[in-house]
Amino acid sequence: GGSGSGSGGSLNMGIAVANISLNFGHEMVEGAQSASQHEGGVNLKAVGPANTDGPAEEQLFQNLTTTDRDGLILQNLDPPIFTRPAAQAVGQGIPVVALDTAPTDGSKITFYVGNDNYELGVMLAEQTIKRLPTDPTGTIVLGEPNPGTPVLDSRVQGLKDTFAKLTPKVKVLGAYQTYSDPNQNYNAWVSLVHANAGGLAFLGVGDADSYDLAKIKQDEHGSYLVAGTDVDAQTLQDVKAGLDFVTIDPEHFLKGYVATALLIQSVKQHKPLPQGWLDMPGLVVDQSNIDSIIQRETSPQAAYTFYLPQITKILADPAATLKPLAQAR
Amino acid sequence: MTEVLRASGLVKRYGGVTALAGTDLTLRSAEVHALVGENGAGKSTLVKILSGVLRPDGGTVELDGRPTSFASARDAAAHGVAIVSQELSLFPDLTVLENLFPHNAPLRGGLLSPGRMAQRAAPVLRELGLTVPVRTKVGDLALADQQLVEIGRALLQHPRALILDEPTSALPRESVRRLDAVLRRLVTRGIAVLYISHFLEEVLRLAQRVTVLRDGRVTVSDAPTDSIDLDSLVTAMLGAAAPPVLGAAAPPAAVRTRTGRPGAAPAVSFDRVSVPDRLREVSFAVAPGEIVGFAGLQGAGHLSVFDVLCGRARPGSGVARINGRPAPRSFRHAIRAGVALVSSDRKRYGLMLDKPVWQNTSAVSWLGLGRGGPWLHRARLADTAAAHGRRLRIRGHPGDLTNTLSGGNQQKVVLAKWLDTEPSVIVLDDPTRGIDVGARAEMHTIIADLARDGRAVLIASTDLIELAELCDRVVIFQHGRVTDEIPADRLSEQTLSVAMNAGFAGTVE
Amino acid sequence: MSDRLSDTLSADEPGPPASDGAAPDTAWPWYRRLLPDELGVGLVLVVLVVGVGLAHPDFLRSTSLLSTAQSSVYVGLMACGMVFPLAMREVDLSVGGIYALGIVAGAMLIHAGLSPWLALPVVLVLSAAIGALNGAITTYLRLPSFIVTLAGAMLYRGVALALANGKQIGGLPENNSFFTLLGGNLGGVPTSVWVLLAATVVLAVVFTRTRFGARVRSIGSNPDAAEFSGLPIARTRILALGLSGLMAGVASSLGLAFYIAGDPTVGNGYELTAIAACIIGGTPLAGGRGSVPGAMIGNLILTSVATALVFFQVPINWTTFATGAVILIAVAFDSLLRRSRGHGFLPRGRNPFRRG
Amino acid sequence: MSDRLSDTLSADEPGPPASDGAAPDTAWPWYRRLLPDELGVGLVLVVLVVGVGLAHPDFLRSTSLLSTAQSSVYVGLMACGMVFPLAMREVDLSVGGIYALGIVAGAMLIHAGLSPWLALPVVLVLSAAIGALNGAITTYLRLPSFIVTLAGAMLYRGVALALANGKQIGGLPENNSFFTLLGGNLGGVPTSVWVLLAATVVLAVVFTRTRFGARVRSIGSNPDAAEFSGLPIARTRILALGLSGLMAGVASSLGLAFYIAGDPTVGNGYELTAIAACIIGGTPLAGGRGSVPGAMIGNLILTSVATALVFFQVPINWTTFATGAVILIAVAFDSLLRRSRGHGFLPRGRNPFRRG
Ligand SMILES: Nc1ncnc2c1ncn2[C@@H]1O[C@H](COP(=O)(O)OP(=O)(O)OP(=O)(O)O)[C@@H](O)[C@H]1O
Ligand SMILES: Nc1ncnc2c1ncn2[C@@H]1O[C@H](COP(=O)(O)OP(=O)(O)OP(=O)(O)O)[C@@H](O)[C@H]1O
Ligand SMILES: [Mg+2]
Ligand SMILES: [Mg+2]
Repeated sequence: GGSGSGSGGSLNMGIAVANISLNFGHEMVEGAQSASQHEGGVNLKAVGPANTDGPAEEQLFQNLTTTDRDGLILQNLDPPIFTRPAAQAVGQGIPVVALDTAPTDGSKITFYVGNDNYELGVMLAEQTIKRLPTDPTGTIVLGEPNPGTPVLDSRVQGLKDTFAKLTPKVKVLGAYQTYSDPNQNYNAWVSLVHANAGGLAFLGVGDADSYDLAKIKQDEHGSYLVAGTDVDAQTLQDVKAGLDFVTIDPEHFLKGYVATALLIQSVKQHKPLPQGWLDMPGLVVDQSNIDSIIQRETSPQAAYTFYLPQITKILADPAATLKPLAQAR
Repeated sequence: MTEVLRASGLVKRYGGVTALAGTDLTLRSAEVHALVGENGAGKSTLVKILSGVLRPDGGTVELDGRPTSFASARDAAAHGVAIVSQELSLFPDLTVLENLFPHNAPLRGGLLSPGRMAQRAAPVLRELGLTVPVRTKVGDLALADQQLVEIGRALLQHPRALILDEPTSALPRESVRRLDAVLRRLVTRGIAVLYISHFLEEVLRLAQRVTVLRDGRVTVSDAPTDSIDLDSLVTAMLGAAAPPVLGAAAPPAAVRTRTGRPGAAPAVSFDRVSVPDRLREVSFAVAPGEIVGFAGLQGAGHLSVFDVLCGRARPGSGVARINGRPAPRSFRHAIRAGVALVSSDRKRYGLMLDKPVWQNTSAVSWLGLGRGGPWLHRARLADTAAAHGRRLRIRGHPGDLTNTLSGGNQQKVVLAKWLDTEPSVIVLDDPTRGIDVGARAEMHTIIADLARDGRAVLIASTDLIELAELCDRVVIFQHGRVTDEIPADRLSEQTLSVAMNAGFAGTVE
Repeated sequence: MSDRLSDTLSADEPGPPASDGAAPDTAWPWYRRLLPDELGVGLVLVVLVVGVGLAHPDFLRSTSLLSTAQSSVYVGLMACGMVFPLAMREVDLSVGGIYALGIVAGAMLIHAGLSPWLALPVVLVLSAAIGALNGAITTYLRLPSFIVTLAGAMLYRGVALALANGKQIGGLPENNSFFTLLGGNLGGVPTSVWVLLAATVVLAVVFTRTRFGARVRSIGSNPDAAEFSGLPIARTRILALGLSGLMAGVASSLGLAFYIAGDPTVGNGYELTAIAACIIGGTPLAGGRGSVPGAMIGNLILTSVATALVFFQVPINWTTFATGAVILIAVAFDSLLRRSRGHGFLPRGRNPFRRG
Repeated sequence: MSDRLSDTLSADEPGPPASDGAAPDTAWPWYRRLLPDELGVGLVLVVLVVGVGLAHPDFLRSTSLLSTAQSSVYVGLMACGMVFPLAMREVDLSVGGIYALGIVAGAMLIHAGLSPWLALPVVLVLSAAIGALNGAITTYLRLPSFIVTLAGAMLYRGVALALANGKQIGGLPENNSFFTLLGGNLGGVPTSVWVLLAATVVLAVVFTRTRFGARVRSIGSNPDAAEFSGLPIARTRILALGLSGLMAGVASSLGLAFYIAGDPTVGNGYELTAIAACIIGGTPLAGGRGSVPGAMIGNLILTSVATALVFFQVPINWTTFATGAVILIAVAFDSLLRRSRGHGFLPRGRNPFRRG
C-alpha cells in the first residue's frame, strides 16, 4: 500500500470497517483491496477497530479524512454516529461511499452499496419453510447477536414478516439476544434449544449463530432445523456436513469490490458517483453450491474469479441495479 | 481541679478475653493523670472507649458529670477531648499540614489554604520541635516525626482533655523532654491530661496522679505520684511476677559478665566503609557473642549501618562483611546470610495484622528462607508459635488475629518471627518499643542469652537507658562518622547523650 | 477482624485453626464454625438454580444443567487462576487475550498437521510462559499489572488475529481422540466440567496448603512486611501470573477441543467476568485472602443467571438489564447472608476492599 | 534530615507529592520540584506526538491533532471523574453504561420535543444521581464497588437498550444551537475539547484544594484512620461515585451534541480505558494519591496511539497487536522517566530503619 503522503501520483483512498476481527469486515476489505489492485494506481488503506465500537471507528474514519482524501468507503454498524463526520468529509469534497449499512439523511452521502437485508431475512424464511412440512405448526426461535444493529434488525424483520405471512400457525419466538462472542453465543443457543424443546427451527441472523447452532444440532442429534447467515469457514463446513440446511451469504467481497471500483472509476474519470442505493444480491448457500463457495473462500483471487461475471455485469451498468436511497433497508 | 472526664465500672470483652473488668478512672482539669499497666492490661481499650471508638459492654463515661458516649474521635474532639492513639492514625499520602487539620482545615475562598494552615500550625510545631517541611507527605517522615505530627494534631484541637496513648514510644529523649514541657504548660492552662507510657520514671516525674491497671482491673486508683515509688508501682503492675530492679540504670549482672569472644572472627566487620551522603570511612567489628549499640542524633548515620547490613545501601568504598561474606544485595540476600532485621515500625515492616500469630511467626523462616518445605504443616507452625509465645510471654494464642493483640504483644510477635530463623547476626532497632517494664526485662535477658549463644547483636534504641543496660559497648556517630566508642564500664544515659551531642552545645539537629 | 472463617479451603485463617484450637471457643459459636465462606455463595447458587427450576422445570433437566456447567468452564478456569494474582494485589486482564491466542495457536498447529495431543502441551506451556512474561514485565519495568496485562491482552489477541489472518481456523481432524475425549463426555458429564472440578481442587490446595500459596497471601496481606521478611516477591509474582496464564491456556485447550475450530475473536471481556467471579467468591481486590472454590462458584452464579434468563423469555432489549439486575440481587443476597452470620463486612472504611 | 538521606538510597523513593500538587519546600532538590508527576506523562505524550509527526507530518496538521483531541474527550472526561473513586480505593465500572444511558435518554427527550438545552441538565442530574446510586448501593448493601458498578453497567446500558428499543435514535433538530454549539467548534477548537480542559482544571482543584478532595485522599490513604477520626466515609463515597457518574453524563451530553443521535450500544469498555488512563496518569489502584491532569494526559496518550497507527502502514490484522505494543512502550518509557527521577508506580520508598 502507499504511504499517507501519496507516493507516485497514485490516489490515496481508504476504507473503514466496523470490526476488523469478524469475517464480514475481512471480506469487504479483501474485496476493496482486490478492486484497487485491478483498477490500479490506488493506495487503499483499511482501518477498523478490533471490537465493534462505533466511536472508535468514527475516530479512525476521521483520521482517514486527513490521510486519504481521494476517496473513502465507509462500512459501519451504527450510522447515526457517522452523520456529522461523513457530512464533514463530503463537505471537504472527499467522495464517500456508504457500504453495507445505509447512510443517514444528514450524512450527505448519496451513494450506498449494500444488501437488502430485509430480503436476506425473507430468503432464510423461505428456505426454512421449504424444508418444513406443508402447513406446519410449532415454534420457531429467532436469535440476534447484537440487538440495535440495523442490518441484523432488518433481517429479523424479514424473517418474522415472512413466517407470519406464509406459516400463520407457526409460533415465532424472539428474536432473543445471542451475543457475538462465540462462547456466549453457544451458551445462549444451547439454553434456547433446551428451553424450547421440540422447536421446529432455530434461526440466527449473525455468523456465530450458524456454526454454534450446527454444533448443538450435531451434539444433541437434534431433529430441528438450524441455519444462520454469513460464510465463515466453520459455517461452510457445517453446511457441507448438512447441519446448517443453508446459510445466507450477503456476499461481502462483492459489495466491497463494487463499491471500491465505482469510487475509483468516478474519481479517475472525474464523473460523479452514482446516486442512490446499489441493491446487492444475497446468495443462498446450500449443499448444491457449497463446494464452489468453499473454493471461493480460499483466497481473494478465487473470490475475484468467482464474482467476475457479476462484477462485470454490475460495473457495466450500475444504474440497472440502482434504487432510491430511501428504500434502503 | 474540677472533674472533666470520669469512667466508672467499664467492662469490655473481646470474645473470651476480658480486656476491662469494671474499670474506674477520673480525669481532673489542670493535672496529668498517668495510666500504667503491663502489655494487654487494657489501657488502649480504655482509651478507645473514652474516645468513642469502642462501645463498652458495661459501665458509663461522664463528661462534666453528664453521661456521654462519643460517636468517633471527631465527635470527642468536638466535645473538647483529643486523642493520640497508640497505633498511629495518620494519612501517609497527605502532607503534614493536611494531616494536622483532618476536619477543620482553614479555607480561603472555599479552598484549602496551606498558608493559613501553616500559620496556625507553626506555634504548636515549634513547641514540639517538629522541624520537617510542612508540605512533605507524612508517609515520608521518620516514625518519631510522625508521632509528633499526631500529637500536634491533637494539640491543634485545643482540647480540655488530652489523652495520649504511648505518645513517646518512638521519640528520642530530646523530643520526650519537649513534650513534657508542653504538657506542663497545658496543665497550667487547666487542661486535663491522661498519659499512658511504659517509661515509668518519666511518668512519675510528669504526672500528679497515677492509676495502675492489671488484667483490666484497677490495682492502684488515682494515687498521688509523690505517695508512690517505682518498686511498689511495678509490683502493682506485675503482681508477684515483678522482676527485681526494673528500669534501674544499673544493668543486670547477667549482662555484665558476658563479653565477646576475642579470638573469634568478627560476625560483622566494616572496614572504612563509605556511603555517599551517609557514611564516611566507618570501621568497626562485632564479634559473635557481643552486643554492640549504635547511637547518634537524627541523621548521624548510625542507622545507615543497618541499611548496609540489610542490603538497602551499598558501600561506595570500603568493605562491609557479614560472616566473611560481602555485604548483601537485598533484604532477601541479607536474611539468607543469617541476619535478623527487627524494624521499629512493626505495623508496616513487622506484621501481617490480618493474619493469625502463627503465620507471622513463620513468615521469615518458612516463607522467606523456604525452611520446612513446600507444604503447609499448620499444626507444626502453630506449635512453634506457641513455644515462642511461652518463651516471650506473649498474651494471646497462635490462632488469634495479630491485630487483636495489644501493642506490646504485637512487638513480641515481631521478635518471635526473627528468633524463629536462628539468626547469627541480630539487628535490633528499638526492640522494646512500647513494651512494659516486665516484658522489657525479659526481652533484655533474652537478648543477652542470644548473645551468649554466640550471636552478634547490633542494637539502636531511642531509649538510651536500654543501650546502657544491654550493650558491651556503644559506637557513637556524628555526621556519618564514628566519633566515639563507649566501653561497658563507662555506659550510662548521661555519658551516651553527652557523646551524641558533643560539639552541638546541647542542641538537636 | 474476624469477618471470615477458617476452613479447609478458604484461606484466610481468622478463627481458630482446628490444628491449634487455641482461641477461646466462646469466640466462635458453633454455627459460625459450621459455615465456611464458600457456603454463602454456594447457598446463593442453590437458591438461584432451585428458584429458576421451580418456575421452569426444564431448567433442572440434567442436559440443561450440564450444559450450564459446561458453559461456565472457560471463565471458571480463568477465575480459579485469577485468585492468585488478586490475592497478591495484582490483576490479570490478559486472560481473554491468552485464551484467544491459545485457541488460535493450537488450531494452527493441529491444522499444520501436528498431533492434537502434542499441540496441547505446546498451548499450555505457551500460555504459562505468556503469563510469566506479564509478571516479568510488571516486575522489571516496575509497571502496574493492570496496565501491563491490559496492553498484554491486545498484544496476545493481536498476535492471534494476525496468525489467523482474521479468519477462523477450521477443518481440524474432529474424529481425533483429542476432540472426542476433551470435547466430549466422560461418564455422562462433559470432560471439561471434570477438568474444572479437578483444577478447582488442585488450585485450592496450592492456594491454602503450600508455601507458594502462603507467599501469595502474605505478599497481598502486607507487601512491605513480606519483602522485609525475605520473601521472593518477584518470583512469586511471576509464578502467580504464570499460573493465571496457564489456566487461560487450559481453558483454550478445552475450548479448542469443544469447538474444533480456532476463532481469534473469542474471549472478549472474560477477564472482568473472571475477576467479578473471584470477588463474589470471596477474593477481595485488596488481596491477602481468597478462595478458589469460591471463585468457581461465583462464576457458576454468573453463568446460571445468563442461562436462566433464557427460560424466562426476557424480551431481547431487556436482556442486558435483567442480567445486571439479577446479578446485583444475587450478590446482595450473599452479602445479607454473611452479615446475618455476623461476620459479614466490617464497618465501612475499616478495610474497604475486604468485602465480597 | 536522616529520612531524606536514607531516601536517596532506597531503590524506589517518594517523589514530590503529585496528588496534592503541594511541593515540599526543601525536601526535594530543585530539579525534582520542577518535575511533578504530570510532567512525566506529559513528556511521553509530547515524544509520542512529535515522533509520529516526524514520520508523518500530516499527523501534526491541526485538523488531525484536533480530531484526536476531540475523540479523546469522552473517555477523558470519565477518566477525570474516575480519579476520585480510585483515590478512595473504589472503582466505577459503570461509566460506559451511564454514558450510553445518558446519550439515549437525552436523544429521546429531544426527540420527544424537549428543548435540547433543557435536556442537558436532565441528563447531567440523571447521571450524577445514578453515580450516587452506585455509591449508596455499595455503602448500604456493603458490596464491593467493583461488583456493584459492573452489574450497574449492565443495568444502565440495559435501560438504554430498552428505552431505545434497540434502535438508534436519530432525526434530531441538528440545527439547534445545542448541536451546533456543543457539537461544533469554538475559536477553531472543538467545543468539547474546551469542556474537557475546563473539567480538568476544575476537578484538579476540587481534588487537591477542597475538603472533599482531601477526604477522598485521606480515606484512600488510611481507611482505618479515616474511620477512627470520624470522616464521613459513606457520604464521601457517594459523592465520589456521583461525581464520576456526572462526568460520564457530561461526556454523553457532548457525545449526543456531536453525533446528533442516541445509540444504546456506545461506550463498551470505556471504563477500562478510563481506569488505565488514571493509572498511567499517576492514580494507583491502591488509592490515597491521584492526579486529574495526569488522567487526562494518560487518556490522550492512549487515544494518540490509536490515531497514530492510522498514519503508519500497519496491516489491518496487526493493528491490535501494534496498539498493545505501543501502549506498553509508552508506559514503560514513563516508568523509566519516573525511576530516573527516583520514583515509580511503586509505593513510597521502603525504609525500615527510618526513625530518628
Ligand atoms: N479487637 C480485639 N479482639 C480481641 N481481643 C482484643 C482486641 N483488642 C484488644 N484485645 C485484647 O484486650 C486486651 C487489652 O488490650 P489493650 O490494647 O487495651 O492492652 P494495652 O494495655 O494497651 O497493652 P499495650 O501496653 O501493649 O498497648 C489484650 O489482651 C488484647 O489481646
Ligand atoms: N544466600 C543467598 N544470597 C542471595 N540470593 C540467594 C541466596 N540463596 C539463594 N538465593 C537466591 O534466592 C532464589 C531462591 O532460592 P531458593 O529456591 O532456595 O529459595 P526458596 O525460598 O526455597 O524458594 P522456593 O520456595 O521457590 O524453593 C534463587 O534465585 C537463589 O539464587
Ligand atoms: Mg495499648
Ligand atoms: Mg526452596
